[in-house]
Amino acid sequence: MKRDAVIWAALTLLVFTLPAFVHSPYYYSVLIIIGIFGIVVLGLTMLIGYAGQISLGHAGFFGFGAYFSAVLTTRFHLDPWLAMLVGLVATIVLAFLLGIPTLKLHGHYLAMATLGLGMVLQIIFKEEVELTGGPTGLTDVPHLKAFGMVFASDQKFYFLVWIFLLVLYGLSINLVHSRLGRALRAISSNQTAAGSLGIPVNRLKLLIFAVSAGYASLAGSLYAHYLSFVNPSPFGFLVSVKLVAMVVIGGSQSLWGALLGAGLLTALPEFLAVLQDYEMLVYGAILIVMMMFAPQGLAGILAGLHEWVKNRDHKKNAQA
Amino acid sequence: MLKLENIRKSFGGLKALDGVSFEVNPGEILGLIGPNGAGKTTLFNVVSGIFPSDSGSVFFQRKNITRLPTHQIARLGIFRTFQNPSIFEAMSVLENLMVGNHLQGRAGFFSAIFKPPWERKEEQRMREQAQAVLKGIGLSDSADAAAGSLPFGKLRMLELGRALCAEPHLLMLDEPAAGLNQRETEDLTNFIAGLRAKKITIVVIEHDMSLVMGLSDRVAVLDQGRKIAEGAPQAVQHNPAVLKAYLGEEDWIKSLRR
Amino acid sequence: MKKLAIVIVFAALAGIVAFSVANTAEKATETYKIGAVIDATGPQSGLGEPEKQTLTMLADDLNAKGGINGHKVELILYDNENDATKSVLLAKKLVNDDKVIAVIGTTTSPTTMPIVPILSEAKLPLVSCAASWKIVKDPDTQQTRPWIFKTAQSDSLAVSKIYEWCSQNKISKVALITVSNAFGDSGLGELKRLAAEFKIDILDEEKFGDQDPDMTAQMTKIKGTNAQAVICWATGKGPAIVAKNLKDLGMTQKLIMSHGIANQKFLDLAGDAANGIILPAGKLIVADQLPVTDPQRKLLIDYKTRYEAKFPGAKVSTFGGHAYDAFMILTDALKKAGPEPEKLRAEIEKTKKHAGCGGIFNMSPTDHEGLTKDAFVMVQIQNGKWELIK
Amino acid sequence: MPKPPFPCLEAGVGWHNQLIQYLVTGITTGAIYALVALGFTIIYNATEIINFAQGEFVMLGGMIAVTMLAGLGLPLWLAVILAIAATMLIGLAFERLAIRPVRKASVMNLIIITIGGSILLKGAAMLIWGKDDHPLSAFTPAPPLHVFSAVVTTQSLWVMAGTVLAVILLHVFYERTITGKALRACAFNPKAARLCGISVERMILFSFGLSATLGAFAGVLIAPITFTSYDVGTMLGLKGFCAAILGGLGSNPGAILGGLVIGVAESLSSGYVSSGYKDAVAFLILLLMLYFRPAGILGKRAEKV
Repeated sequence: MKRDAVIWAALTLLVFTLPAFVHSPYYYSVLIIIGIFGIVVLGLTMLIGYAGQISLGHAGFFGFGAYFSAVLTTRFHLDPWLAMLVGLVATIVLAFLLGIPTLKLHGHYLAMATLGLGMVLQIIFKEEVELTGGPTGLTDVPHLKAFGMVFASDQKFYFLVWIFLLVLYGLSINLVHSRLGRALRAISSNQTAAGSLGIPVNRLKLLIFAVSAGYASLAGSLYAHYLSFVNPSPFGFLVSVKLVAMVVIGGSQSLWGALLGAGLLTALPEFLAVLQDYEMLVYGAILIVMMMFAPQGLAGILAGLHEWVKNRDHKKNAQA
Repeated sequence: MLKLENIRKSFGGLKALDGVSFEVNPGEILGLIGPNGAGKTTLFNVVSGIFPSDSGSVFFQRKNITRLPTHQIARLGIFRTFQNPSIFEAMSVLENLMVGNHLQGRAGFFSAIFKPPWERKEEQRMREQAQAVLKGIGLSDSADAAAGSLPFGKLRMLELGRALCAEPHLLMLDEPAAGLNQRETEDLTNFIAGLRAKKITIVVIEHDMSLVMGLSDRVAVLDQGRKIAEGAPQAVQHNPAVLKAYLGEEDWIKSLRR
Repeated sequence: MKKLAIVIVFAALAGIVAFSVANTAEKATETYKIGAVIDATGPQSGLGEPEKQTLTMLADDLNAKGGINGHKVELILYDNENDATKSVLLAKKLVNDDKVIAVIGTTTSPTTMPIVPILSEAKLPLVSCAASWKIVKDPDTQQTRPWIFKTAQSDSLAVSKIYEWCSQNKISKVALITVSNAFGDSGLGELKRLAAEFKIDILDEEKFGDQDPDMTAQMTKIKGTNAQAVICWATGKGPAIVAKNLKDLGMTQKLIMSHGIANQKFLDLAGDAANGIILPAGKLIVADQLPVTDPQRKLLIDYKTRYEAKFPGAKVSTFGGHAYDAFMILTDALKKAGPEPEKLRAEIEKTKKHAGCGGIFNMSPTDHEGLTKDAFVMVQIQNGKWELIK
Repeated sequence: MPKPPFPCLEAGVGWHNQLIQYLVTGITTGAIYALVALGFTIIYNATEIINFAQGEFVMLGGMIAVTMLAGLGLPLWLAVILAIAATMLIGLAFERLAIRPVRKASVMNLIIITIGGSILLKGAAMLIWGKDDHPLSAFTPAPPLHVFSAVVTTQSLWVMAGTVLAVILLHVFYERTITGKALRACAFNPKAARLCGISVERMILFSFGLSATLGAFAGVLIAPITFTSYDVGTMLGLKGFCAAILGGLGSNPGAILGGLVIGVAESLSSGYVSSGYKDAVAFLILLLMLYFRPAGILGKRAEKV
């Protein structure tokens, strides 16, 4: 709890001081995309890392939020914030209903079922042309407005996304350090034992599945308003995989590790762009190498370093 | 307190439980013994709702709990340990105990994320309670250690402590002394004996006869899914049916006679 | 702990008030920086790759000749991998970091659409190589977007050309099979929209995914209708599979395809099955069959020779042609008006009788596409060759 | 224009005339999915790993065959054998380099590793062969056959025959050879197998080789129908995974059946429902199966899933 609060505060400090050094909207947009994926990944980490349930379909929920915002604001001229809220509620309800049969499955079966759900959602985005604009997508999604301010510039949108992220991060920290958070980790470790201690295993799995879908939906809405455009391609299987990779590479056992993963996997391709055609090769290699040598992810590496430094200091002190 | 009526359970063609009935009285320690494969663990799994029986009923404090899901059975105050200690390895020792506390708290999703003052107080109370149990089982020194890093003997104690955190009315222990050395077994026996004072009803499956015979008020014997004897420890030891069940298992007969 | 956190937040908030806003001092440079965002890799690389090559070739050649009015041209070209999000990031990078004077791209409509507002807000010209009319006109208000132009012929022009040909050949009942991506979707929309105007009956609409292994099922269903012709709207390998399936099923209907197959790769893939296919195409692929009086002929042959000499083994494609047109229109305007954005924009809008690969461009304040259906000719594939239908 | 639910019925065309064609088409694609699914099953049985790179073996088989045939001008049979052998070596290398060092990793990490492997192989293929689709000529260029009212191309026959052959060979291998029996023993109980002196490591290596071989075989068979390119493996891999689960993960006959069911379901839904939704139909069937009979069509019911 203490460590997480410190990291939260440090991140907050970083978010609000960074603009002093960033002058290019391009860097803002990279930071915005990191923030948007970061929000999805926060929810997914609670599902994967804490409750131990895999999902290869979260891009579908991400898309669900994005499409709700885009469709309701462009076709029905709803207020963007209201559309975001409707999307959030709809996604949570959908995830809850789909989760009832899905979360009874384990391991590869759960992976396959969530993958299937994600695929079906993407096909719906593609095929319901009247509503979603089909593969071409929907354009001219309006900007978000609040307090007489329009979130049109990258700088303003950066603050919006990261304030969202900080709030959700704070709430997530609270959740994982609560009675429910412990229960989730117990479920991930041993469902039978957790159940025998009075933990309603299925209900909690559903809850966290729906919550993580809700995070994805909010991120999706922000995404739609930021690009002011949606089409089905960012909501497919490969993006679901990328989201899971962010969680696992960052370190699924901690929220901040997963945020690190979101940052790395979003920013990395920007740097890898110089590699051009080698990008895919390098990306694949990074995934394999990370999982082979650092299965606990970046967070694991950092924790190991911290431990090492502490031990070294200890030894030094002992010698002195 | 706990009453089983004609419980049957089979896996494929194998009859694990074939019409078992018995009763556990409030405050007593009941020893459950029998050769390997007699159906003892299956019986625990049926009572705790891990898998439901094919037929028959389980009553707890006169309430029919036969078809209740596991977590609701726990809610009534029935807790257990497992043959292989199933502690939550990635969590710290103290956190394991606080999961045992789960039913003592009531903070739900919204109070978890917004942390109102009462939730903080509740957390504090749960922590203190867990620390008290931690002291009781002698693991205070390793409160923040990862539970997975504990030696086997301490895992058994931790699992027992976790069940105690839940403030059980009925505690079911599945071979608590398996894998423990002489000294640890003695400590454990004393610890369980101490629970009697707390008015906790206990059912214990055990192969270590000295432990069972020393602790139990009564002993029930299962063989091939049937109850073949029940009664005071001394009487059961000399029951011909029991001797027959253990026939061929020389060590067992010796240990029974000891 | 929480209190400390709150204190830090407020300190930080105070910090923002103090931070300096980006400085935008711009240095006048000798070189003209032209940006490009191209779908050079990813699923649409068959379209994007020749565009990328064409642009680099044109920029090199232009600089070898001394540039524009003495200014060298610096082409800053990024690959968006056919990803809309990447497109946005790269467009912003071009506008804000590289400080280009105009942008060419992208290759496809889904990657162009999200950068349209970026260039509009930055008030810099964008010349897109993608087809959708929504790029240059707001679909709700039908207003022309002042800063946005495009060189690829709209699908409506290709569809009109096809339907015109159908009417001339007494074909009134057709079945459609389109790929489930933006290209197929846009074609499908136009095919349905313009059918009534040309008195065409659409008897069946089928779709396929761009990674589907086989379309026999869809073709079987079409076979069961009374359609006189099958119109297939797709790019990549799908149309080649459709052509083979049609032949294998022994179907006698005419197969009409979109301009999306007008490249050598299609002929390689489809082989014999391509024979007899009819399509509307830009004049590039049949340049040597054009009458000598055709104003585009010389330019097309010149582009083809230059391109195929510079990239041995590569065949010129109409998509590269879109990039060619975008580059030429933009640099022509630069030559006349200089790099000042508003002047440049106005100059592009004044483009008249500009012979390009895709047709004769005549832009105006309300027409930022500048082409008519005469940009297309009808072509039939015979023995692995494109034959102009006269 | 609103679409009638069954346009061909309304058009007065006998739906049953086309039914046979849909079935033939479905069985052809289904046979492809089945071969991919078999590859999943072989590895799963030996290791309990789902190899997300399975689709890339299919891609490699096709691409290498094209290179051998068109690039080096080798005869078809030699090109096919070399393509399969080369892919097998890649499969073996993948196991040794990426899977064996992390045998004890969690399901999640293994999923990421095999996905990483898939991306890596795809990236390498893109560098080597470029992004174009490549054609491969049909094994026996002959006009299609007419069976009842349906048309069957010779390459479809090759695919079906190849699948049957693969199934028979696999069966013989598992039932009649020592290695096959050892592999089954590993699948059944690795600990006991080890006690009997079977090298589980070698069997796992072997299973990757076998699986890659099958994948490459599928890749070569389908290349004349569907062409091949660096990215052809992803969708085939997913459909194959789908088929393996549908049939019952770990069951060879189940994998075949699962593949055929998905192939036929896609074909029929293209014909009678909507071709845009055909993939959704395939995944919906899978989801319903998982919800109501998670062990799959031929999976062991008692198996904990």
